[in-house]
Amino acid sequence: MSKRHLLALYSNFDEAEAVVRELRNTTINGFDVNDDMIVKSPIEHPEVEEFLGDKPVYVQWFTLFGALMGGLFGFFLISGAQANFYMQMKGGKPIVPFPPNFVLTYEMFILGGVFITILGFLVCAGLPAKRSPLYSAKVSIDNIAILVNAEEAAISVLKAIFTKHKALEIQEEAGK
Amino acid sequence: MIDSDSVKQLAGHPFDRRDFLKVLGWSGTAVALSGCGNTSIEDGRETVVSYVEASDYMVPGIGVYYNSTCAQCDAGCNINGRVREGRVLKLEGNPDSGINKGKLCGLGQAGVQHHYNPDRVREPLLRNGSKGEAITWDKAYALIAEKLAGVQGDEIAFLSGGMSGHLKVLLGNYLDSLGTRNHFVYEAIAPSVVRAANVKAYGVEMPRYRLDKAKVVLSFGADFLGAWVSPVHFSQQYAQFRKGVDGQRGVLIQVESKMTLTGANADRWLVVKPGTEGVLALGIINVLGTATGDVAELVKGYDPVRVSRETGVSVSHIEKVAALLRMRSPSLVLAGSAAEGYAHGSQNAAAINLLNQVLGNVGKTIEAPVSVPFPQMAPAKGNTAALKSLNDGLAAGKYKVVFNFAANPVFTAPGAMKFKDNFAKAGFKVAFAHYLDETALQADLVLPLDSALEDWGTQVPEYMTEGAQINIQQPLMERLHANTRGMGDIVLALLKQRKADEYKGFEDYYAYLRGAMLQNKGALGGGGVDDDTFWNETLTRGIVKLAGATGALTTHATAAGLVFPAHKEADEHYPLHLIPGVTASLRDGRHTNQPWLQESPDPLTTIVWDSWVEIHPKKATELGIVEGDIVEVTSRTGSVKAQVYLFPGIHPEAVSIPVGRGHDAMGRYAKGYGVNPFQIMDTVFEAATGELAMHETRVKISKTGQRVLVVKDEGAAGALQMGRKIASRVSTDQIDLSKEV
Amino acid sequence: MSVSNLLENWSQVRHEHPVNDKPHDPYKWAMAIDLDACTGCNACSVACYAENNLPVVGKEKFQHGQQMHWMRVERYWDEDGREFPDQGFQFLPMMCQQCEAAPCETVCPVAATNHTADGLNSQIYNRCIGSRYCSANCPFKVRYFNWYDYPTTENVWPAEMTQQLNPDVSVRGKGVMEKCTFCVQRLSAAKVTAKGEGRIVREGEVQTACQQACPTSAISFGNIVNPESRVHKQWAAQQVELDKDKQAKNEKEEGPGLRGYRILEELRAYPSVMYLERVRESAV
Amino acid sequence: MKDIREDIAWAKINQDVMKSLENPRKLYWVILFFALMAFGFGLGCEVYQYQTGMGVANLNNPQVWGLYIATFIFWIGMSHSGTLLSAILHLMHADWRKPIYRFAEAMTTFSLMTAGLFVMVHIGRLWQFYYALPYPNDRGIWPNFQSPLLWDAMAIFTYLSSSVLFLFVGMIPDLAIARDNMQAGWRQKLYTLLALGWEGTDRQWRNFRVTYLTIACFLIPLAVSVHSIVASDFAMSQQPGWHVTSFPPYFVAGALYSGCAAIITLFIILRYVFKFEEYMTLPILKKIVRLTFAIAMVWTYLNAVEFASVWYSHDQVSKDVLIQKMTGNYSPFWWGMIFCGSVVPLVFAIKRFQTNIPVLFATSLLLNLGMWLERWMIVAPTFSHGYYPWTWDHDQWPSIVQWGMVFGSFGWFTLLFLLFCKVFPSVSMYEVKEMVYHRTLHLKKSETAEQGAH
Repeated sequence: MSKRHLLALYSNFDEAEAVVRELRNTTINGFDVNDDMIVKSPIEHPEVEEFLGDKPVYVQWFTLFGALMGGLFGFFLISGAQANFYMQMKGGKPIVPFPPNFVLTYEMFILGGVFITILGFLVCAGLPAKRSPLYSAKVSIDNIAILVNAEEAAISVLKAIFTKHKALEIQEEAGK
Repeated sequence: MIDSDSVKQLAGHPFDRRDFLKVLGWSGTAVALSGCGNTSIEDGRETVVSYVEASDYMVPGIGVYYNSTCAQCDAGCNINGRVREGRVLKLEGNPDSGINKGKLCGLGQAGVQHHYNPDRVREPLLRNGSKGEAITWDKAYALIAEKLAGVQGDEIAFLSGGMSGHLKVLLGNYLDSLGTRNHFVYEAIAPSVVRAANVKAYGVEMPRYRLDKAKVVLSFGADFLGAWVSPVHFSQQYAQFRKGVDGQRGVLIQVESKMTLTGANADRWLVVKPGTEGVLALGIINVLGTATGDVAELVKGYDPVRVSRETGVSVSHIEKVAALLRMRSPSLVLAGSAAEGYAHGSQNAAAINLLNQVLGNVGKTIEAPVSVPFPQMAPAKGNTAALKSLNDGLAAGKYKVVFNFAANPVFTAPGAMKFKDNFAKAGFKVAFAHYLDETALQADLVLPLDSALEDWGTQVPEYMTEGAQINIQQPLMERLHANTRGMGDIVLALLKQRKADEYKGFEDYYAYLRGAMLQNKGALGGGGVDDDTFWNETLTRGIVKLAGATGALTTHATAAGLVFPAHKEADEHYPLHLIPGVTASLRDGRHTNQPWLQESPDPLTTIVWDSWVEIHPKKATELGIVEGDIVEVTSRTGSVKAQVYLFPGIHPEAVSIPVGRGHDAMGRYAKGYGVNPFQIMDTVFEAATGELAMHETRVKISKTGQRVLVVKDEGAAGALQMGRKIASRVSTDQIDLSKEV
Repeated sequence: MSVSNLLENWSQVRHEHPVNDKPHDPYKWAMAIDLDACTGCNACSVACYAENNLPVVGKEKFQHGQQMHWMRVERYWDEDGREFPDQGFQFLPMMCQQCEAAPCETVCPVAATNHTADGLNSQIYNRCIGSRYCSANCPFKVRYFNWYDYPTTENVWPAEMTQQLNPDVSVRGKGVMEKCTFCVQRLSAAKVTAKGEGRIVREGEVQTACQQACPTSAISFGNIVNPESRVHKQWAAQQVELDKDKQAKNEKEEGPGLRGYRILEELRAYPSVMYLERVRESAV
Repeated sequence: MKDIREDIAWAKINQDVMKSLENPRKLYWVILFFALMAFGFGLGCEVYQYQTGMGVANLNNPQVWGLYIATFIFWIGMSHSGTLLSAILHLMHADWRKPIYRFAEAMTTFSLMTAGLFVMVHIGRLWQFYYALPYPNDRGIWPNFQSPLLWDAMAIFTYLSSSVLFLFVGMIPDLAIARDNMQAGWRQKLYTLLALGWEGTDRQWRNFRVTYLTIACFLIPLAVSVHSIVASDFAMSQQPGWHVTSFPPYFVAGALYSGCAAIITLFIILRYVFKFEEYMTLPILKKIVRLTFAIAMVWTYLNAVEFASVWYSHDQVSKDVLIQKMTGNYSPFWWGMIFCGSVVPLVFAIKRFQTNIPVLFATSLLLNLGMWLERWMIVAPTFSHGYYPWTWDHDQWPSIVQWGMVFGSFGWFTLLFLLFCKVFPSVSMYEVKEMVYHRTLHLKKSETAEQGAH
């Protein structure tokens, strides 16, 4: 079964929304609206997420993990190093003193949190990504693009829907 | 300490040791320096020498100690030099010494910098125009012989600093062989007037002072903790005196016009009008009321009110001091350089000594000194009268050949004496010198000397402490520079020119010294011991302690000859007294080129590396002067410019400039730092002794408009603690000292 | 850096060292300086230059405040506005106070200054990177920084002068902090000797250079743990306790009646140097 | 007074910003030249100091820190507004942040890098600086984690890396725009690489939103901690004038203050140099100015609190330091600080000056001068007037070497900043679009509402 990509550009969100609605409400063989459709937009657009339905984000779990690990690692690295280095006493202070170690643990907590969040972002957002087969530089200006990946059979149906909603431009991946 | 076998080996083969040490010295240095910074440990690897065959007295990495004698001043402290891998590192006090008991002052410790000084003369130099030309020793000796040929004995003058021991004997023999009696023994700063007064009062030049036995010490300008006679010894006595007996701490009262280090440590510092120390002493005798006979007669006129008016010391202070002296006996009264430095210095000193007699201190805190049973070795003490007579002779063009050793009169003679010009009139001038100082620069021939740490010698201290002793000076290390010679060796070589037969048995001065010592082995406490053992033990100890003879002191108080000059009115052109400050570390300036001393802050002002003019803040306000102002201090005979330091420890009608700085020669560490107040000293002489009256100079002060930042250790807060408890003090009534450890 | 080590020795590493503890065994070096005996002569300071390879910086650098005297003798006079200092000056030899809870130690970023087992405040030259935080935090300002590379600076140790350098003490290069060590090289040597003989260092066996030179023996130094030591006896007689920031004797209404005190004691640095107040006669 | 136009074409936004990467005004090159000169001079000073020793800076025994640490704090402080404001305003959905946050964050990054330089030039043995890093080694030697300097190092490292990541993440969509609009060349390669293949897909935006928000959340406490820790360098010590409880908030306020002032300065310069008049509009400037004024007053208050607490305490030693600051050698600088920090900002309270560019420019420079003086007045007087009067210094004036490095640091910062603005879009294109979009929506809504009312 070969699939092909199809890209439609729209000048505003309302149009794009209408297209997506229609695609969601229409059952098309060889095209799954949840898996095979990507909406590309020039700005971060909460509405896009709304009309695409509930798609979970997992970055925050990375954050939690990173921050906790950062903190734990920080504290034990520091305290462990101090404990092994007991020959160098500091007058009036225990070898493993809490206040300084808490400060450093705090910093390491944040450091771990930030680094792992970024990692999570890259993993979850799939970056760095290969460029998708169809792309228009207009998306980086002001157009909304809807990229679908469908069976040959569905292509024409999709094309019709795109055209119906006054797509500015439709790009088609060449058949294999 | 090292065992006697190694001493034997060391003493028997000094030259082997020296060669060996020379090699090791450098490798040790390389090790020390490579410990620093980012120097690679590979640096200097080619100079590393294996210790596989080290001699048995040499333990690599372990300091070996040799005893010798400090030559930095005349006190004659016994030192203990730490030697490692053949180089002397540090001088410490010899604990067996009766003088310094293991202690050593900063000046003494800086002796290593005299030895290692980079500006030492290294070759005999012959004048060629304005330059010195290196010549060989043979040529130098030949030249001296040539110049001496046909010169009459009285056309030869030998100027030296104070000297004693075998060198003095040998030099005496040489001068005899030349047929001259013109040996001028000159010390710029010496208690000569006090010595003369002491002879009159006690029958001896310098009795043995016992601060440790005194309950009260009343010192008239004697800086016994700083620069007077034997400071390390006195400091130890002072510590004992402060502890006192049964918790009764000794009380120190210092009377002077400019605070000295001793004054700074006094319980009561009494500032007097310059030159009125004797009057105050008489006033105290008056208040004591115990004097009889002619003394009572003399002091009758010195009632407290008059004395207070003349000296500026309040009546209540005079009475308090007298009461304390009466209450706490024995006491000790000292006459120091501030009292003797006037035209009537003898009178001052006599009045002060009289106070001692009246208080009955003689025999209690003033003891008869012991003397060494070899009078020919006794010290020839320097004074300034000698300089005057030499200078007169030079001015008259009397001398064809002049020798100079251990004195720097071009620097230390008052400018008005024109010593430099007069010196130039001498036909041929030979200087035995460590450095090219101002006098050596004027010489025709400069002969480089071994440092005190390379040379052999004996010394009899000028001030004997716990019994007679002869100090041994021995090399602590190999000669640094191949072409320097010991003074003894030079004198011996010169003597051989005159009396070859008599001295041919002595290969060098060491041989002479050893021979001379062994000759008197019995008298030196070596009876019944074989020569080598005696000699080695002597060198190991570094001191020969002797049962010296003790005379009796005069205890009779007399006012005979004590007449004070009429009160002098202030000079309206030169309204201020100039008090030359003598500091513990710089003395007369012969050690100014030792950088530790330059950088060691003056204890009172904390100034380093420079001279200053001390002015009382009140006077300064009157003159509109602030700290750091460059002022011109003008006397009748000259002027100098220096920075001002406001100092409350000085009489408002006096200013003080420290001596010792202001060299225009003597190497990188001395040249160009500070000013030389000797240059502007008036040539007033003490009436009875003919000594230079150093405190008689009158000056005026004018601002130059320049101002500098005074380089000192003291911070911007000055001498204040700003309410913090840093250096704390307590008065005796709040404290019980008897339970202290 | 194992965590197991940390957990196993938890109580030990949480121990506050050394103030509420008695870990100084068998040595705790301490000093007592009798200001009544001190005459301000500077012999101690020169001895320190000789022993510890201190550079003479010269006039210009001294003017910039870059002098290196580990032992400095301070001089104070009365603050009450009297015309003459008629009770003399006050001298105070000041060097590193070897604090028990040294403010300098905790702040060093690279742990170059630490508390040693025998109670010294050590300085590791090789480790020092020259942040100078220790000096910034020292209340006594007794730490000296190598502002220049003195071994190679002109006229500091020219030619022959290098031979005077003490091989037991490293010569410091530029960029490191230094300070009084209580002559640690002498202490180490004495400890090694004593250890070889199976004993501890005896009283009087080791002297610091300043103590050795002091003409009035104002400085006493020794192992304060040893009850036979003079320092121990002095501290005990003066009722100055090492681990107190307020001495009980000062609470008495009639005053302590004793001379011992420590400088800036209230800062809780617990200095190891006790000073004995200078005494002035009240009868004159 | 024009604000950003709602009807501006999004393509024009792209075009305008992309143009700034190519042809700035001539002034750009002039500033770049002077920055290079200053940096070169500073570099020369550092080489000299490295070779000769720290002494050439005329630092001395009590005065061990001097201008280096003061300027270090200054740069750390300056870094605060960028990231902190960006993060806070982001959380608060303040749209006006959008055209200016990019350069503010760049300012953060570069001033942190400049501050890092001062740590380097300050230490006596630069060649051993790695001793301060906690790296595992055979001998088990670690840095001293108790030292506030180490906390500093840790905090700054965290802050710098987080700020760089924050800046970078926020720039990814713009890098994609740049990639799409750039001619082939090194720039395009660079943008392609850095854009990580961003195409604005829904998945990317979704994760982007959460990530950006999360990091912003982290950055706020982080930024506060960084300057508190810098304050701890002083407050944790025992020295009079430093051991002050209110130092951490005081430092944070000072940091925000100097950061805001710097934003004003850079805002005005960028606006002119890169022809951003349409985006960096006066209403935005006015908002920053008002914010700065508020922070200035907070700072003034905290300053007063610090003095008051010293004054009413019985800590005579600290009091002495304060008196010394007011009356001693440093008094001209101390009063200069009070004037520049507390009096000059009153200009901002006057409405007609709030958009007067020359006045604002001059004022913002004065404010920064005041804040620099503040840091110097924190560091230096305590050294020259500490616990131990014996060591109070006479001669604490910094040498030309110290001044050279201070000026050099400005050169270095300007250099980095200008190069950044030339290579990366200094106005966030996608966010300006968002801003415009939100406004349009808002307008529409109000229109609808109006119509409904009719």
